[in-house]
Amino acid sequence: MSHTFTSIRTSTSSQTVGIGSRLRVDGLSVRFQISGVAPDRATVHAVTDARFEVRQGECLALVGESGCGKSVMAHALLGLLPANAEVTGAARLETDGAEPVDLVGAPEAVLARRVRGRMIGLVPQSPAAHLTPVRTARAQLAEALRELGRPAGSDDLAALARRVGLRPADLDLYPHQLSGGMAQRVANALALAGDPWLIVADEPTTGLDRPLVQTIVSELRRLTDEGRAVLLITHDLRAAEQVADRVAVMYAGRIVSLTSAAEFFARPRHPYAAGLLDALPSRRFTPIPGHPPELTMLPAGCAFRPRCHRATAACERLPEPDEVACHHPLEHHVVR
Amino acid sequence: MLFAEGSPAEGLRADGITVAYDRRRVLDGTSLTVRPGIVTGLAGPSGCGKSTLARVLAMLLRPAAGRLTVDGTEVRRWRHRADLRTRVALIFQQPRLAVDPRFTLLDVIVEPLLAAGRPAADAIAHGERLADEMSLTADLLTRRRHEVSDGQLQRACVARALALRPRYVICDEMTTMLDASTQAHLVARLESYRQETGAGVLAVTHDTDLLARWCEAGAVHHLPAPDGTSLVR
Amino acid sequence: MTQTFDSGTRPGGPGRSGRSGGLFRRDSAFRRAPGRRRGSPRLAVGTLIVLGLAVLVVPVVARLDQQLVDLGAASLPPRPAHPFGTDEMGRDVLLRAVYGLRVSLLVGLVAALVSVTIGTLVGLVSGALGGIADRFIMRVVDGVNSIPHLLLGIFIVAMIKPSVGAVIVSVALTHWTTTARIIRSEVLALRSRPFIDAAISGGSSRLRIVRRHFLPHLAPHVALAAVLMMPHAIWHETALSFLGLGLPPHLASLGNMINDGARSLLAGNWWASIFPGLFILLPTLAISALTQYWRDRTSPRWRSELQL
Amino acid sequence: MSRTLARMAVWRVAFAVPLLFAVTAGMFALAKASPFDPIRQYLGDRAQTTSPEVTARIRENWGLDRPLIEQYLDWLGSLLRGDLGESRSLHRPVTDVIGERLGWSLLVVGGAIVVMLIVSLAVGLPAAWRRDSWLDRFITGTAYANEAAPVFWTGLIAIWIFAVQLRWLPSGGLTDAAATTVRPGDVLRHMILPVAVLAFSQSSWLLLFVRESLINTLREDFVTGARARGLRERTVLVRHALRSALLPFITLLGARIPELVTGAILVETIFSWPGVAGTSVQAALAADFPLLAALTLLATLAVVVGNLLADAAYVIADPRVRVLGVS
Repeated sequence: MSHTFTSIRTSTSSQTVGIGSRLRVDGLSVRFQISGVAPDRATVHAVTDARFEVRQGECLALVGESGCGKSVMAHALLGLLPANAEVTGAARLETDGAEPVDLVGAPEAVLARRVRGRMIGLVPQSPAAHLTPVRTARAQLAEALRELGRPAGSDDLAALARRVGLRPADLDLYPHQLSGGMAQRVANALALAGDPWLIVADEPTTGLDRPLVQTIVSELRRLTDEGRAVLLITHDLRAAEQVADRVAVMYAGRIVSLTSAAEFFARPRHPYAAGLLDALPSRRFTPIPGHPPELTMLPAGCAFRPRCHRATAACERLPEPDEVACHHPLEHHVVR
Repeated sequence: MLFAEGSPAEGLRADGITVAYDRRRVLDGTSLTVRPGIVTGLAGPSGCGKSTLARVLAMLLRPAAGRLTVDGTEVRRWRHRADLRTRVALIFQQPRLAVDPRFTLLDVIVEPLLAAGRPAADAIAHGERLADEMSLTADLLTRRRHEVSDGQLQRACVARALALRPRYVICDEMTTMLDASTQAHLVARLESYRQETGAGVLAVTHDTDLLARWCEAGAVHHLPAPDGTSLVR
Repeated sequence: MTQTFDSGTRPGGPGRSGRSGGLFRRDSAFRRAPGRRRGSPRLAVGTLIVLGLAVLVVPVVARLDQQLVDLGAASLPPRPAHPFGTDEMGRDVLLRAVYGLRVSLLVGLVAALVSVTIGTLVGLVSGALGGIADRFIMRVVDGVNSIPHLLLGIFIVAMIKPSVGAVIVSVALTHWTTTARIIRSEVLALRSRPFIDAAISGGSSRLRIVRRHFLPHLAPHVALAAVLMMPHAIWHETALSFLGLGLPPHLASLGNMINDGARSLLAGNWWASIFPGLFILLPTLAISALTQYWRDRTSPRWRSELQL
Repeated sequence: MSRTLARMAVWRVAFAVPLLFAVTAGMFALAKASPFDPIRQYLGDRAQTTSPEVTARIRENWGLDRPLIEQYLDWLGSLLRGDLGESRSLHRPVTDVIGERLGWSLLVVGGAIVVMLIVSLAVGLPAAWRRDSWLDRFITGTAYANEAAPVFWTGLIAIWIFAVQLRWLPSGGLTDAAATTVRPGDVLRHMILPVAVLAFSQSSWLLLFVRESLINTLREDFVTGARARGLRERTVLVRHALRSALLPFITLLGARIPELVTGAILVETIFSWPGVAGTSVQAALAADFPLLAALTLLATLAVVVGNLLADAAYVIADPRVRVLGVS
C-alpha cells in the first residue's frame, strides 16, 4: 500500500469535531550570551516575552524587519539553538488525547524522537544548504521516512516527490545540482515526510524569483487547507498577504501586534505595522525614519518610541501585551 | 546638467555585449542604454547575466565582444586603466562583501575622495555630510563591518557610490537582501540625487513591484532566462 | 538581517542548567559550547623569555670551550654542579644545550625568514598574475613539494660541505612552498572580493589598492607563516645534525648532542640525550601555543551568525 | 565519473614526467657543483699515493672530462634503461642496494600508516564529540606536545623506556644479534617500536585535523537540517556529520607522504632498521651521488603516486568534485 497523503482533516488521527492540535507559546524569551564585548553589550535579547497561538487549519505569519529576532523563534521551537542561548518561558504542543509537550524544557531525546519531523516539520531558509552535500536527495528522503517509521519504498518516494511537484528522477541529484526551486521542493518533501501537523517555514521565499515565490505561497496555502497548522516566518509582506490568516508583527524581539490578516493589511493599528506597509513599493513607498535598535541595548518602554511620530510620555512605560501593544494605536489609518 | 567637466550627458550605451565564463555564454549580443536623468530598469530571472552586464557597464569587466560608450566616448581600456570609471558608480547586492573588513564606515565613504586626491580634512568633512544624508548617525561611522547591520552597511556603500558625483548609478539588486523600510529609504535618497544632478540610474532587480514603482514607464528591459526553459524550473 | 556578533562563550557557558561535568556526561554534542577561548598565553610567553634570556646572557657569562674534554667527569648523572649532568666527554650538558639552542634559534630564524620571503614573493606573483602563469607556478610548487623535505635537505647538504650555511640553505630551499601556497590563495581570494571592484570603480589606482587592501590583509599571514616556520626550521636543523649532516660535530648543536647521547643511552644514562631534546620541544611548543592564541584573537573573530 | 578520473590521471602523469626530469637535472647540476671530487673519494686514502696520470685515466674512463650536458644525457639514458649505475660507497649496483632494502621500508611505513589511521580516528572523533571536556583538553594537549617533539627524540625516549628500562622490546635492528636466519616472529618483535614511534609522530597532526574538521562540520546548516527532520543523534553524527567531515581526510593522507618519508629516514636511523630510507643517510654521508639520486627519485615517485591515489579517492568519494574534477 503506497503511502498516500490523505488530508489531515479526514484522517482518523485528529477529530474534526475537537479544536485539533495547536501550538501555544506563552512568554517565550531567548537570550544569547556573547563574550569578547563590553559587559553592557554582552547579552542579545533576541526574543522577549513572545505570546501567540497557532491552530490546525490556520496560517500565522510572523513578520518584521530582518534583525528583529523572528528566525531565532523557529530554531527555539525545535531546540536547535547553540549552547550559548538561554530559553525561558513556555511553548506547548497541545494535541487532543495526549498530554502537552513543553518544547522549552524538553531534553534532546524527546525532541529528536517525538517532536521533530513527527509533530513539527521545518522548511528551512536556503534549503540547499540544509541538505548533506555528499548524499543524494533520494538517500536523505528514504532515510527520513525510515527513521520516522514510514514506508520508504521507491513508489512511496515517487508519490512524495510528485506530491511536492518533483519528478522522481530529480531525487537522484546531489544538493549542489539542484536549482533554487528544486531544492525548495526537496525541503518541502522532507518536512512532510513524517506527516507533521505543524509546519514552520523560515523565510521560504527569500532570494527566489517572483514566479517561484508564487508556487511556494500556493503550496503553503494548500498545507493549511489540508488541515495543518503553518507558522510562516518572513519579511516578505506580499507573500504573507496571500497565505496568512493572522499576522504577528515583531519588533526588537517583541510581538507588538497580533491581528487578523484582513485587519493588518487593510487597517493596521500599530504605528510600526502601518509604517511597514507604507514602505512597500506597491503602496506609499515611504521609509520609517531611523534604525531598528540594537538587540543588546534595548531602550526602556516601547522600543519603537524613537522612530514613532505619535510617541508621548506614556510610551516610557511598556504597553500591555494585547492585540496591539501600543498606548495610542491608530484608529483609521487607510493604507493606499 | 550640473556636471562640471566632460561632454554633455548622452547616455551610457552598451551594444552587442558578449561575455562567456569557460564555455558558458552568459551574455550574447545584449544591448542596453542607460539614459541620463531617468531610472532605467533591468529585470530577469537569477542566472540570466544581470550582474555581469552591470559590471560591464561599470567598466569592471571587459566583454568578449561589443561596444560601450559613456556620453559618446567609446571605452577602450577597462578596470584600473578605464579613465572614465569614476563617472559610473556600481552598488552591489551583498554590502558585507563590498566592504573591506578593516575599514570603518567613515573610511569606506571617504576612500574614493582620498583616491581622487582630495585633502584629508576636506574629504572627511564631505564624507560626514554624505553619511548624514544617508541618516547614518556619528556613532556608527567609527564601527567596522561586523559591528553593523546589512541595512546600515548598504547606506555607507550608497554614500561611497555618490561621493564623486557619478553621472550614472547602477544598483545591482541593491535592496534584495534588505527589508522594505531600508529599501524605501535608499530609493528615496537615490531619487533626490537623480533629481538634483540629472544622473541616469539603472535599477537591476527581479522585484516587479519595485520596477513598476521606481522606473520610468516603458524603460524596463527583460533578459531571457539562461537556458531559455520555463521560469518555474 | 544577519547581525553578526562575536560570540565565543565564557567557560562553562551559562546556558547549561548547572549539570556537573561527569566523565561521559550524556549531553548531546550539538548542545556543547560553540568553541571557547584557550587559556592565557602567560606560560608560553614566560618560556620564550626565559629561553631567550638564557641564550643571550649565558654565552657572555660562561665562555664555553668547544674543544674542552674532561674524561674524569664523563657521564655524571644530574647534580647541583651539572643540573643536566655531563656527556660521555665530560662536558656540561646544560651549558652546551644553551649554546646549541642559540645556534638552532639562529638557523631557525634565518632559514624561516629566507623561506618566507621566497614563498611570499612567489605567492604574490602567482596570485597577482593569475591565469596560465599562476597554474604553471603552482605546478612548480607542487613539484618541489613532492620531494620529501628532509631528503632534499640531505641531498643539498651532502653536495655542499656540512656547515651552518649549508643547513640554512637546505631548510630555506625546501620550505618556501607552504608559504607560497598560503599567500597565493589569500591573494586570489582577495582579488575576487567585490570591495576590490568597488575600489577600482571609485577611482583607486592599482598601487593604492595594494597599499590599502592587499598589504594590511596579507601582513598578518606573512608574519604568521614566519612564526610558524621557526619551529619547523629548528626541527629540520636538529634532524640534519642528528643524522651527522648538520653542523660540524665539535660545534655544540642540539642535534649533535642528542646523537652523541644516543650511544650512552643504551648504557642507561639518559640525560645526555633527553635534556637537549627538551630545548627543542619547549620553544616549539611555546611558539605553537602563542600562534594558536594569536590566531584565535585576530582571525575573523569566532562569530555566531545569529540568524535574527 | 570515470571520465574525470581518467582525465585527472592523464593530467597527473603528464605533469609527473617533466617533474622527474627537472629533479634529475637539478640533482645532477648540484652534484657537479659539489666540492667533493668523486675520484678522490673513490680512491679513498690511496688518493695521495696514486700518480696524477692514473687519476686522469680514471677520470677519462669514467667520462668525467666530457662536457656536462653529455655526461647528464648519458647518465639519464642509463637511468631510463633501468641501469641506476654503481653505488660509490657500497661498490654494488644501486638496483641491488635498493632491491634488498625497499621491502623492509615498506613494511614499517605500511604498518605506520595503518596504525596512524586507526589512532587518529579512534582518538580524534571522541575529542571532537566531547569538545572542551577534560578528555578533549588532554588529547589536544598531548597532540600539540607530540607535534613539537622531534621524532628522533621521541624514538630515543621509547628505546630508553621499553628497551633499556623495561626490556620488553629490542632496541633496534632487524633480528636478534645472534640469530642467523630471519624469522618472522623475531622481525615482528623488532618492528613494534619503529612502527609505533613513526605512527605516533605522524598521528598527532592527523588527529588534530580530524577533530577540527568534525567540530566545524557539526556547526554546518545541513547538520541542523538533519536534526530538524527528527533523525536520531547517532544517525545525524555518523551518516551526515562524519561522512562530510572525513572527506578532506583522504586528500590530506596523500599530502602527508613527504612527512612520512622524513619520519622513516629518522626512525630507520635510530632503530638501525635496514630500510631504504636509512640508507639515504649513509649515501649522503659518503656523498654517493648515484645511490642518493636514485633514492630521491624513488621518494618523489612515491609522493606523486600517493597524491594521485589520494585525489582519485577524493573524486570517488565527493560527488561535488566528481563533475569538475580536481585541478
